[in-house]
Amino acid sequence: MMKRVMALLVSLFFLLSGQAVMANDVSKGLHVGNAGSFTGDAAAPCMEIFNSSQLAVDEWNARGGIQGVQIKHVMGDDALDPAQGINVARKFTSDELMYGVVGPPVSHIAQASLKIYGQSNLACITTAASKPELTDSGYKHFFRVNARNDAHGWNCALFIKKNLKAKRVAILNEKVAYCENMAQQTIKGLKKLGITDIMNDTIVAGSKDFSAVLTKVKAYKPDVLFFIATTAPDQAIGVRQAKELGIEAIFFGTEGARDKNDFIAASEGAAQGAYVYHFSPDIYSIPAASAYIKSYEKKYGSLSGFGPPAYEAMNILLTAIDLAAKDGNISRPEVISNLSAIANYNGILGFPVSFDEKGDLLGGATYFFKVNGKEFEQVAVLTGK
Amino acid sequence: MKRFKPRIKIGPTSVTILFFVLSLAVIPRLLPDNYWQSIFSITGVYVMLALGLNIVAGFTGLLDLSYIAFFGIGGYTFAFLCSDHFGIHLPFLLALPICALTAMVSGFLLGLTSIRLKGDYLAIVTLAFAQIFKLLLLNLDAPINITGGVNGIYAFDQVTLLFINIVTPENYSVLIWTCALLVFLVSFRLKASRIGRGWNAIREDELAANAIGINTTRMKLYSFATGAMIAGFSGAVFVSFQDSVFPNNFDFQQLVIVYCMVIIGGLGNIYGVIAGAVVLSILPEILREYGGLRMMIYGVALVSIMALRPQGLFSAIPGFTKLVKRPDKDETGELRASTDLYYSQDKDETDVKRYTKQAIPLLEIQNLTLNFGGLTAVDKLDFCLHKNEILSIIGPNGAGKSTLFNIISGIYQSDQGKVIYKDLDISAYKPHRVAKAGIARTFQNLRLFNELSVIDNIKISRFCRTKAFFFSAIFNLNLNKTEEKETHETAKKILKMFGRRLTGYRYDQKVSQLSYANRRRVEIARAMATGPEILLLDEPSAGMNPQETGEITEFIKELRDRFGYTILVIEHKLNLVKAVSDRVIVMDHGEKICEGSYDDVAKNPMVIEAYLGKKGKSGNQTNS
Amino acid sequence: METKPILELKQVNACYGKIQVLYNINMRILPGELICLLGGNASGKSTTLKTILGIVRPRDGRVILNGETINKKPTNYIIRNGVSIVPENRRIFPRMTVLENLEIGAMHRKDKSQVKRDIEAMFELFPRLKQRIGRQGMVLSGGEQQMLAMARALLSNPSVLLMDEPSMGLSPALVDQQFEIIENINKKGTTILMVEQNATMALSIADRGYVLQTGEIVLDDTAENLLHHSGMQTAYLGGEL
Amino acid sequence: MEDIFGQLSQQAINGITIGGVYALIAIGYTMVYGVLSMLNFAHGELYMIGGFTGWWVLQIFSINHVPVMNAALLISLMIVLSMAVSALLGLAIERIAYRPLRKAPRMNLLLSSLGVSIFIQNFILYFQGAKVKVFHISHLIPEGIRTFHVGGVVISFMRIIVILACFFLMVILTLIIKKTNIGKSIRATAQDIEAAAFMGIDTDKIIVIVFLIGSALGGAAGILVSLLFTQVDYYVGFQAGLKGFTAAVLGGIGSIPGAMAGGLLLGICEAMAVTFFPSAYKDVVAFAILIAVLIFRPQGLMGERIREKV
Repeated sequence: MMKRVMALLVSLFFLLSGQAVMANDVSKGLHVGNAGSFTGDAAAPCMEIFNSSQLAVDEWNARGGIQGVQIKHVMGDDALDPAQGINVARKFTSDELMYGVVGPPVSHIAQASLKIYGQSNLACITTAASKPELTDSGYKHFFRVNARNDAHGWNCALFIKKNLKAKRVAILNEKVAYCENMAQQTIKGLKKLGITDIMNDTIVAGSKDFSAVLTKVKAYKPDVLFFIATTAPDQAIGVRQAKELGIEAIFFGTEGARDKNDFIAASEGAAQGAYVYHFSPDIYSIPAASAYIKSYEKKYGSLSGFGPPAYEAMNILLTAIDLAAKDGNISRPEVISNLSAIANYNGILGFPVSFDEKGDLLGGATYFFKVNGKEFEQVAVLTGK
Repeated sequence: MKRFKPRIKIGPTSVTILFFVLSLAVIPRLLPDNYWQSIFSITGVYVMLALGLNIVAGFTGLLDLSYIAFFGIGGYTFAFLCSDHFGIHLPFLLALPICALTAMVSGFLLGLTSIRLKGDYLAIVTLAFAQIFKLLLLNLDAPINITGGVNGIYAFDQVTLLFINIVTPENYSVLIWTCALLVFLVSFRLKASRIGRGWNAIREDELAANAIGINTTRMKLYSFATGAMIAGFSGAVFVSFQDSVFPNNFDFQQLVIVYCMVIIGGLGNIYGVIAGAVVLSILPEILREYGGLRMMIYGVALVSIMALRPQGLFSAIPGFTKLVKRPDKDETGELRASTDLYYSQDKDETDVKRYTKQAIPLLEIQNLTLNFGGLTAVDKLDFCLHKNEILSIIGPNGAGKSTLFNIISGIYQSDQGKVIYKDLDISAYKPHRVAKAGIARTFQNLRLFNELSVIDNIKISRFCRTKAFFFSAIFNLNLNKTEEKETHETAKKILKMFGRRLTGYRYDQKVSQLSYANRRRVEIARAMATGPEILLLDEPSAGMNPQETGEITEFIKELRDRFGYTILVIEHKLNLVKAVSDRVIVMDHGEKICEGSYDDVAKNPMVIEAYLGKKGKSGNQTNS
Repeated sequence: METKPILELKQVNACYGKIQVLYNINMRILPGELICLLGGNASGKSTTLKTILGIVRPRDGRVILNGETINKKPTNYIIRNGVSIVPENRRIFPRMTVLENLEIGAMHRKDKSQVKRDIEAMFELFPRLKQRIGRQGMVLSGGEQQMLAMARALLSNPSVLLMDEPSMGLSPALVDQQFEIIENINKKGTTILMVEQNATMALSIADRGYVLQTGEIVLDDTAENLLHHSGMQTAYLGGEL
Repeated sequence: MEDIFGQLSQQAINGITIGGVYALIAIGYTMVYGVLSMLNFAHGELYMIGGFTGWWVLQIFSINHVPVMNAALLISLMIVLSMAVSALLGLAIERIAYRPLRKAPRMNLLLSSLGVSIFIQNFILYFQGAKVKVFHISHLIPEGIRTFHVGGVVISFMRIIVILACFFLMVILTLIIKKTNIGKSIRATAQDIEAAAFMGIDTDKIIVIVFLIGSALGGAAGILVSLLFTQVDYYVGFQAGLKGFTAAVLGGIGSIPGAMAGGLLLGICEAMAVTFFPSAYKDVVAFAILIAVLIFRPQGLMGERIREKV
């Protein structure tokens, strides 16, 4: 019921704001964009996002597209440069046949281009940008299938205190918006929970050598080392070098580390007993995802944690577009209101996806895993309590 | 032969400006959508950035790798001044100059520490500064949040100009291109001014620039700061357009792109640089959908352009440079020999004042000594140069003659002794102060500004006699107008003394295209243009044939007789020495071995020995 | 029967960029001769040497070394085939020891055992160098550097040795010594082509001489004749004949 | 107190390892600068290529991460092949991108090398993907000797290999430079290219050899680091290149012992800086040292001061 009201309200909002809502004939063509940093520093996770979205688009097209129209998936590379991110946004919003975008996955680029997408009512579903402010800014077009940092941070703090029974915590974070915010939210949570022995320092992603800062961690003698980096390979190096240095603290990694190849296998045993959190259950343990995993791995090689949400996001976006195109005409606000109305979408992530009024994932939980042998074992699910 | 039309160019023609303004008005309306309008705006920002870098790297030849940091300083200053971040909300038109000034001051301070470093070392230090700057942007969010760290700063105040809210890309493109036009005009005015000429001189030959009276350290600093100011200005406009600012905006890669624009456009070539900026801003957009392939193409293009068109893609395309037909070639392409032997058309005037040597000492060298490692290049030298005298210094190679010139002109510092000019002790003067005081020199191995035209080479020399500073040059105030006119006329007047060899179409010829003898003449003309009292001529006739030597001999005499210069000349050709000298000093092994009139000196057995070597092995065997 | 020249220049013209600096140079150097090349500044002496060495490419004409035309050969080929040079300003490798400098001179030779003996021979010729054997080139005095440069050049077993201003920057006493050594080397059988400013001194030890003026050979005679040539003084000093 | 001492010794080990690698990279920069007076921005990419070659060798010669041959042999093979591939690439770069520009202005050479760098990086991105390549090395090192404890200091086996290999290569290079004819020719060419030609040295060939050696060392650094940190991706060259370059300048560009000293100094300074400052500032410390050295000693620590000729 709430959903319906929401959808109505959103439609009303557009009508009142006087935006020219031009509906297009579907047969003119359907474009969906993919904004991301496909070259430069963050190319690896972004390409995984692109490939997964491509997979979803291909599947839709194989099924005959939408209303018989084949969907075109357009790449918008911003090279991790916000100025180029704006160009991508302008390009997408100026494309009259573009009805939705997956991305941008990098928080600061999402921030830079938020307004442009918003002014043109072009729906965006990010799969990784977790900075809280993005959905707090009042724009209605921005959705995310990942949880926000503040929710995760608090859950992680709870987990460190209750499940890992830590008294002294070292937090290392990479200098990017997501990791930085995650570290701050966690520290905030820990302090609230009465843990004040916290060491916080930074790492440089991609430098592949964290031994100097880990030596410092070792001297601090923490119970838990919360290693906040974006990608699995960096965390694999972290856990490996921590082990080598003889750091006894429990290694606790982030979402990105839930990756059997690039974290467990890459650390060659060093990750044994380490913990990671994720916003979804283990993708390999979800029956619904097996087809996706199979076709992804067949086509693009190994999969980390960034692909599945992108696949899901593209499917949700296309579902909304499909719905909007039912009558043969389609407009951007229609897509947005359909997205807001998405309720309990059951895809491959292992939990039903719904969005709240801001566009955030509804009821986002944090799942905790422990590395055991070659597998992740789910040990806890926290929802802020 | 087409007559040379005297014209002082201080800015683009009104047609060019009209063209720009029209483009500004029309292009945004022609662009299909917001996307292309936004590309158009970003292109404008890059044009500004590239023009700014063109001043530093193109005009002055400094390899400044911190340029992007000034772009960032401008951007962040704007973010501080026009957002909720610090709660300061300055109006756009006030914030803009503050940003530019902040960047300029930073550039100036940074320059102070490193401007003395040469070439690659300057590049490295500036690169290190740029890296530090970026790290500070990333990390200065704790303990006090200054830069916003990785989150950057976003949501700036809306820009309102003349009651128009600048919101849409179309508004912005007009705003940005107006700014770009401003930068273009400033850049053009500067290039055509004495300041621009000074920078060009530094790029071509720093030492020679210093020796004709340009304070090279200071001018390099100004160039650095001007570049920084333009970068800061563009930075402010840019972040306002982006409505957010992040450390990633100021990556090394960004700098590389701007450098590519400048180099592909052709260093120092304003129109070329603009074209380079436009092409390189639009090309990546066309290739955007191809991800990695795009950058591969970029790389290959860069390498091939460097190999195939090292002067830049737009260096010789009609419309960007003038192609001048050489009037000294006949129909078959053979060089037509100049038959003009005289240095001055109007030498027959009878009532001109003739100067002769006066018994007033003008330049005194006292006990001058300089050691290079183990070698004493100049050894306790004493002599005096009188007003309106022509004094020749002769001696074998390695006798220390050129070293003496280098000491007088301030390039070397002597170990002992003094150089007194009038009542001034100029021993410790830097070359530009010596030149300004009134002593000009030529170089034995020719140090002309080879890529510049003949007339520009001469005009540069007026630097130390003119005053127009940035403000005056940019706004072309009266001071600048008079000085430019005066500079142009003086340059022409001086070149005229050399007859057709250096006038007419030769005004605009590049010095590197001249014959050796003509380059010698330009070198002398350049020294004369600094308005000196004393001329130090280092082998003025080297590389000239007998006819030309005769001509230059006459000319040197005329310089004193008619124009009243006091001349100290190093020369090997004794018939020249004989013809011009009031007195001759003979040097050997850094010492003065003899002094007197030419005839006295020529008869002196010691001179014959030093000059022609000892007669066989009859000399004493004094093995050490 | 005429002896075959070691080095011969035939109608050589050379340019720096667009500017012609050598005009129709003809030279013949016979085995065992000591030739000096005289002329004022910028008269083309050094350019002649550079042309022989392949640094400046002649526009036309031929440079012939031991019967082989070497116009188009790279410098290192010419050096390996019997030309050796004591460059102007000596050009000692500043951060190498005396011994290393010498070894570099002989590096392209195949007869390594002979090289050792030749280096010893050089130390006999220049005892000063032996005392400085481990010193770096840059700390040597001008005279020592000159000796080193000569020894280095001789070690490549040249069939013709070029010398560019060997007396430049040396004190008078050292200049005397220098010429004595040059004469000695020549007497031992090395053919020498020497560019010199110190005309009288050079002619006093040379067999023949060429006088260059603005890129042309204006005099070509035996040293004896040149020394007493009436126009020699003005010619050499750059005046008109 | 003991704690900080333990930490410092550990940091010294960290610093020496990474410093050794910086030194290897710096040597390539410095050698090329010595003969051509140009900064070869593409050098960092040779380092990256070294890492990738090593990964392929490991991949080809192991099944399910278990090597099919003797571990020592495999490691040597990886190092040798990485050096070979990087060296060949270095040669190709010299021939294609630099030789045609021998007489062009310096800034053009610089940009050409940047172009090469951009190309190689994106070529690898395109054909090898952006994903990190992981080295599975646990089967290369026997269980018992993976780490050694000396007091409170931990040294891993790979670290020892890297340190030894770096120093071995540096010693070999020093011997080559000091003792062999090639080495002497290189030094002569670097000190005075024209005088070297006067000695019958084929300076073009020497330039090629310099690229060969410099690139091979860059490749060696690449594979050594990859073995140590077990990963390589297309982007590692930029950061490594920047550090190697800093080290070369710190030591005095053009001086080979300077590059070695500069690399070690930089590595150790960085590691020590982390002990006393937030680690985010370690690069600030490194660059600040560079600036300070250049301002007070413009020719670098071991460089030669050259007097300008008038």
